[in-house]
Amino acid sequence: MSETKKTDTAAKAAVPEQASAPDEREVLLKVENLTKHFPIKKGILRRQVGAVKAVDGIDFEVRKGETLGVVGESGCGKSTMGRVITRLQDPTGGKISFEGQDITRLSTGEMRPLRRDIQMIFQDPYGSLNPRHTIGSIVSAPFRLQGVEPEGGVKKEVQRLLELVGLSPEHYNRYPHEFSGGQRQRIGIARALALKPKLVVADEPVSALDVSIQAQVVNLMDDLQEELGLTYVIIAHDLSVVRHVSDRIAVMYLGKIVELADRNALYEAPMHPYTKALMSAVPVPDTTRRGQKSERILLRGDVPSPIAPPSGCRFHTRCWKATEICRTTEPQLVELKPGQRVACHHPENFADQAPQDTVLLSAAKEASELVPDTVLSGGSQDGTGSEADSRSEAESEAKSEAATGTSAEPEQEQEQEPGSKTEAVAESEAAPEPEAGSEGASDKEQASAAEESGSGAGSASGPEAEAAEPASSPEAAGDPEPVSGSDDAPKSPKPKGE
Amino acid sequence: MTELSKTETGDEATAKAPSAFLEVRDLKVHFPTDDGIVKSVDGLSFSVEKGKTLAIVGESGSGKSVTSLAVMGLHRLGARGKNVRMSGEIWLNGKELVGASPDEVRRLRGREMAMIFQDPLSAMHPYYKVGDQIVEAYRVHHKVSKKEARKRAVEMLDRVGIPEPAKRVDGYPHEFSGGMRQRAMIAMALVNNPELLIADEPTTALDVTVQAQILDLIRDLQKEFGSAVIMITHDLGVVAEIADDVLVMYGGRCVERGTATEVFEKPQHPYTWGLLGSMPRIDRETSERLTPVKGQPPSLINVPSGCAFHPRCPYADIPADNVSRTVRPELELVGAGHWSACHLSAEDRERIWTEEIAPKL
Amino acid sequence: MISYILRRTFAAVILLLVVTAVTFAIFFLLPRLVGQSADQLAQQYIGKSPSKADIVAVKHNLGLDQPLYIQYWHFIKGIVAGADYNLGPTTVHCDVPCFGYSFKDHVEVWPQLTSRIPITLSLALGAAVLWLLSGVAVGVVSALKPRSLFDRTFMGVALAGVSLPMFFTGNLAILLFTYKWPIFGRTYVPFTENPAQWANTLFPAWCSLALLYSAIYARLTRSGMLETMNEDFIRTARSKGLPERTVVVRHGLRAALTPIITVFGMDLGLLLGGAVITEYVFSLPGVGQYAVQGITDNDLPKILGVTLLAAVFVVIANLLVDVLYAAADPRVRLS
Amino acid sequence: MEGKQTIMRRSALAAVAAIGSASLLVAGCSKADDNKDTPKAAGANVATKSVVNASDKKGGTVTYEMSDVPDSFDPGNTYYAYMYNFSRLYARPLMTFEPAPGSKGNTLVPDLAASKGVPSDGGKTWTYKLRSGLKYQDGSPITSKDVKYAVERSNFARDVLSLGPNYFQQFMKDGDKYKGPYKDKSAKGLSSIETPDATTIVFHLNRAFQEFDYLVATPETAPVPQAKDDGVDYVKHIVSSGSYEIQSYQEGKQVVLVPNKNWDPKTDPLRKQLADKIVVNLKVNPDTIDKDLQSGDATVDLAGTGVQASTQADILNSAEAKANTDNAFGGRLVYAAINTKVKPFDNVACRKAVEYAIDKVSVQTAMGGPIRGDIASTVLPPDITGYQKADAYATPGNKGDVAKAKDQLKACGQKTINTNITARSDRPGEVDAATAIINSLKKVGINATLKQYPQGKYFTDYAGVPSFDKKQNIGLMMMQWGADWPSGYGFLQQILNSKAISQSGNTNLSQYTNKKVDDMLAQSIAEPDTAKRNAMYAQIDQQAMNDAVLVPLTYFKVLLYRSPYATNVVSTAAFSGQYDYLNLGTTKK
Repeated sequence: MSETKKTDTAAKAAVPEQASAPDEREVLLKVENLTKHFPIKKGILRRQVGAVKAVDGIDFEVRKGETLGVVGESGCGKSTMGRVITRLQDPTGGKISFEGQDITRLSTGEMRPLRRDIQMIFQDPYGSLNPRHTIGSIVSAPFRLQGVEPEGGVKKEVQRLLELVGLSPEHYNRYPHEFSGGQRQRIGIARALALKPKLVVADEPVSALDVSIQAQVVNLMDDLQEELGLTYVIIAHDLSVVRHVSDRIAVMYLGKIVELADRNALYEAPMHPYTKALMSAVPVPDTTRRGQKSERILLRGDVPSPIAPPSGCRFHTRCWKATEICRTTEPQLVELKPGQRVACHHPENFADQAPQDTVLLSAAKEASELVPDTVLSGGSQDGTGSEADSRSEAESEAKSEAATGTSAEPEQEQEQEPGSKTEAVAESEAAPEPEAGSEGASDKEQASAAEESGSGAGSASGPEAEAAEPASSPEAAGDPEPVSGSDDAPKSPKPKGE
Repeated sequence: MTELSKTETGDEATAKAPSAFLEVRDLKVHFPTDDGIVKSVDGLSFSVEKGKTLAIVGESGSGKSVTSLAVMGLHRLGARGKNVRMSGEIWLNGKELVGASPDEVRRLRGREMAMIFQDPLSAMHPYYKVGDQIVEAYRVHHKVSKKEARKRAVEMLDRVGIPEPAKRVDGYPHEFSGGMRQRAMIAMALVNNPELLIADEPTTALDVTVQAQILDLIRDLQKEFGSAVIMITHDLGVVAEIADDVLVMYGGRCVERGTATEVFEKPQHPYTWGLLGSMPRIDRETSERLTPVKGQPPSLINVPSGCAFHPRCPYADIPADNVSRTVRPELELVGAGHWSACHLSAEDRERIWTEEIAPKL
Repeated sequence: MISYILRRTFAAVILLLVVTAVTFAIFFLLPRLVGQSADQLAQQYIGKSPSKADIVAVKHNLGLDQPLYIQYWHFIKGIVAGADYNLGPTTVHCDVPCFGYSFKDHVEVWPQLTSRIPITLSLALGAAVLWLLSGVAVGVVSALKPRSLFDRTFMGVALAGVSLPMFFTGNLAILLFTYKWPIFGRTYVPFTENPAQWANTLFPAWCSLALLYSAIYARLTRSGMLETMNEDFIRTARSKGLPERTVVVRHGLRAALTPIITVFGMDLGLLLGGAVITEYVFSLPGVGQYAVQGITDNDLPKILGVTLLAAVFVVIANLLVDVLYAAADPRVRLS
Repeated sequence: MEGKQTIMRRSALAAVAAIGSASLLVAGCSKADDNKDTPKAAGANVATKSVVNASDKKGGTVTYEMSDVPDSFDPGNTYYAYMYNFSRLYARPLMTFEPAPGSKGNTLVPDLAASKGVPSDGGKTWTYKLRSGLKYQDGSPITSKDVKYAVERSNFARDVLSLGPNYFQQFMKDGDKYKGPYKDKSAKGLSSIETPDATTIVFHLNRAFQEFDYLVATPETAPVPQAKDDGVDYVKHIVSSGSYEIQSYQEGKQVVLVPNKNWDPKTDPLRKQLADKIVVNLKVNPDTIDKDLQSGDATVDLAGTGVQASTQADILNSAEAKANTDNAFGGRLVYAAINTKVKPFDNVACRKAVEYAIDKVSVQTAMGGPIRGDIASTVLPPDITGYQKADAYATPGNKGDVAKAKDQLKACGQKTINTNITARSDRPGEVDAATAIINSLKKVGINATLKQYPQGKYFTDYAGVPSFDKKQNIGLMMMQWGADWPSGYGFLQQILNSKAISQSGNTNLSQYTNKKVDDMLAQSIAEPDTAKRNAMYAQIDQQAMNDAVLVPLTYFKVLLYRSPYATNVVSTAAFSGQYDYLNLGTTKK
């Protein structure tokens, strides 16, 4: 098993790696403004009518020897990101640098030498191994493909690798079906490690495994990192696992990184409301915490479709803190604290980035119903008048879920938009107060307008709810563009920042 | 079937007329195969009261799903059905189900006991509208018109929080999101107001945020209808969140059973320790390594002799005379309503838990 | 949906063009590759000892003296616009769709095809109904009781059915049921003339053909049913307390049959292009027989006609299958 | 297009078992297949010697069946003996053959003509007088112009009606200049055929041709009214001059004939018009045809090529069934042509080595035994006029003579010869025969390799292309030959005449060039005396055998099943041993 001879080697390798502060380490992989869109084609001529924006402009870097965890709900683009940075899929835009070399547009042939350095481990330990090949041939495949002859011969090296991942070298001639799920995942790891890669991207490496086995594999990956000085990008939906294995963590939402921070900073003081909600939703195996359910933030519905993501901050449709600026202006991923980058106008545990914008969006007010008071009071804003009863709250939650459910239809994602939009438009007309904000000019107008609307928010909630209703029906929303009706168009303060 | 001797005496009485709403006594479910007999469930007893939630915890292959199917009488149906050997007693609301005719059990199914499954997408028929599937479930047990049944379906969809239920009732499962589908599934299960709800990993396939919603919903509905719930899961976090009682299964048998508080605060079985140690926890800073259970789950055909957990148990050698390998431990009362099947002495368990296990969690 | 069908139709037309072009190429280019001249080609369509002038005349008449692309163009033009032929004292007009005249016997191809389609259609449809019913029935029962005596017996019979050549089963059926016990007739009678007689004479052919296919369908249905009956939604249906019969028919069979639609459509489409052996054994003057005739005579217009017809049937069957599939499975969208 | 090949070991076993049991069933059935009402069999081979069931009884339906389709029912567009035979029911040629058994059937009798042709100008001009009172099915009179037109359309418009022979084109004066009636619309037509009056027709030939009566016995002289002719479509509405007219014509499927009411028996001493109806079913499964013949559902197999091999075995095993068979000569010779233009077979000694080497019994066996042909030793088969028994290369028991062959080989200066032998791949009997020859030749040191080519292109692309033969070193070619008319000239001129060698579609496969033979052929056809002519044919035969240009293998025979219901059954040499179709009747109700 993996634990056998771990301690001595770990001691050697781990000390210098762990000692140096993460920031000073050399950057191994750098990703800038990476996008990956999958076109949607329709009609006789198969014209492109839209795109699934799986990854939509993300920046991060991975430093040598660290583990970057990537978390997010299904459909947030984390797996796509993994396949793009390993160049298993071609990016639509942006730049990927590996050890300073731009690998964004390298051809398959040009990538080949780099394949030695970048390896991937997949989720499904059943599907990723060819059932007709022996373990020996599976694990030695990278040697053959790269034309590498390891010292002492391929077989010896493969057996060493099998031993390394806690399998017996005698397993060399067996077939995948003779192994259990955990063992197969070990085989997958052995294969990934064959060529001593510098970077290993693991996509949900343990989510298909039983709890006890999951721990074995997590430990194995830990050990191997220490032993071989590996750098990991671990993609997972299980926040507990990610917390356990990662040095830094990126939280993704709808193709964007909303927060990127050191592990401890992130888990102790998450800044992005989404991060906070995500973490609060994880059930904890501790009955003593029962009854403290008040800490839990329930998010409304599912992640909107990545075909037509919401404008501005993509989380604003589900966020209890969302204000007008969130709807119009996309927050940038900014390093607010050392080692903690957040894309939020109203971060938790930190100074508000748009303090002048205090009026909650209607959706936010509904959302805040599901957020415990402790959380709300801890934030920089307090939820204004939540007069809606719990019944309507459940209803609205469900509505947004319904709209997002049918991901095949891009039109439906905007259901909350027209309602809140008209409100904003109306207000901006009424109050042309040129109060300067911290953001750009276009935001200023929006922000002030929204702020002004705050006073009327309570009374506006009635018509607003009505307006939301027709829009949420599938037939009504034919236009994927989140603009209001044409009669409002001349006066509409269309956000330019998008 | 009858040659299987009674090995478990954990429960107070084996006489008829059970006091609990659902009572399972010495349940054995064996599947003869070409390779040998798969003893999926091998002598299991438990009971659930109305309004209470029992969580059955275990890894894949521990027999937890088979238990639930046995209660529902489902594994007796279909191609595999005729090969099942089943013994023991299942008392639901005063009726014994193991000996009942398939049709009797069928009539109870869906009406008095209902089930929701792990993957709502595959668990709903892809070709039929969600509403029709609910209507079908309602009309099997109620002689009502289609129109009435449909009204009921809309009502149920509304109750589980599906927006515009009158519209969504005509949607197909694939048009629903994962969370919505599970809601619809719950609506379908609850359409006949069953008194027992079995939820088999109801949130495993869902994202955490949606999982929280669904758990909330189940909790609320239970409160409203006062039904008994059996929650089958491998996620101890879910268990801690929702269960009143916990039953830990390993190799087709119960290794530990008790109230949730007891089991989480003073777990008595090394396997339970292993499970707790294997789980990375979000609520605590642990830079230490996880402490996994070594080895692989046992084969249900050749269940290890003695304590089935002994090949993986780090403490198997502590009890004298090699009993771990030779004698199968019975459930013993180890605390208030807390049972455990382990050869370790109470002192050893206490010592190991407080000194070795608890600090690492 | 409309756009989908339009697009598919467009693709089908392209496909048909390719099919005809390939047939043309095989017919003309392959002989040329082994050094055959146009004269030699033409000579196949004249009787013994032709004079040079005869060959030239025939070559000209069949258009073989023209470049290949011109011939192809004429063929395509004939189909969409009709053509004129100089085959005797007067010029004859060949109506749309004109598949030309046979090189060998100079008979117009299209009326020949149309007169044969009803026969092939009768054969194929009748057999299809039989094999679908029997195959699915056997498959379902086998799947519900896997490894039972019924299952083993019928799967054995099915295997035998698929293994036995039509020459054998067909001839046996003829011998037993039209000579030994003359229950069935031997000469094809059009449906329009006498439906009872039509069914009566076709029945042995249907059965023989169905035996061949029902074996495959029984196996398909069986494996499909075995698979679906293990699906989660079947478990759900049972957990609702539905009677087993409803579970099997409404939930199991419905899902298991949908993939069979695809296979069925393809098989039927292919069969409509000519059930060569069956038509031969049962002496049915259908499309398949015509195809064989065309091939033995090396008669391009016949070959092209049958090829095109078969391709059209397959394409239509495919399209129908896709539309049907979308209707049956709401998850599939046609766009 | 059907019959998926799913190969499974278990299924194969099951299939074998099923086939086994089913064949038992079949065997049992065929034995039990005795019908009480079946008329008594006349005895084996009786129809080759006499008329079986001679009868004038009218009524009934005569059913013809055929596994293929004829080239055409148009009398001016067909080249098959069975269509020559059958078309006479609705198209009367000037002359025809007497419905008589065996070689007696080779006798020419006037049909449309009142008497045999009258030659003049040393056999270069032939005059025929038509019978009087001849009418088409529509009642309109038949004139000599119609006969002339029929010849013109069938021989001179080969771009349209290309399937028939073109002897008239070859033999008529200025035949190469006339463009045919479809292109040359002048009223005069072919100038070398004159129709001085409505009942007289005069043919002017470009050479003396004493067997012209044979030529006008083809259906190409059957009258066609010009007004009704529309080229290829004429076949759909043929205007009958015979005893039957076509009631319905379904291309490739079925043709139905009914008595022609305007046919006058007084104008026709040959035809009887017995059946009420004649049905021709085409594309019938050959096994079905055999079964139908035995059950009485079919009267005769139109193609007349004999029963299937499987049926043959059954029939010959049953004395009862055998009594309903006729094993007749088919007017054809099965032989192996030796290419005289490829080394070393340009040396006659080498060719003789082949003649001696071949074990003809093994070849006969390979072809299907004595039922399928007698061992041959001459070019002309016995049922062709001019045949004279001879055997230039007699070997003990016809089994070949290795010693003599080796002597010849030595004389040729060869020890071993490597060569190729061609056969038609889709004729299994021919392939087997070629294999038998290869085995015989191996014994004397001639190594031949079998080359198979498809029947449809055998002459146009392969064996019939001299340049191809030379390039591929083809020394031997399997061949079957039947005459267009049953005389020595009709048989020999296409296969021995050096003028018949063509660059493609060649039938003189040996590429035999012997001026003496060429001259004799020319002389013979100009020879008015029949006896002398026949003697010359024998001489040519002998010469060809001396030059060893081909190895006669067997005189082809067919095994016909004679329906016991059929009346006036006679197997005639004139139509390759087929039954004469002119007066077939039936006793079946």
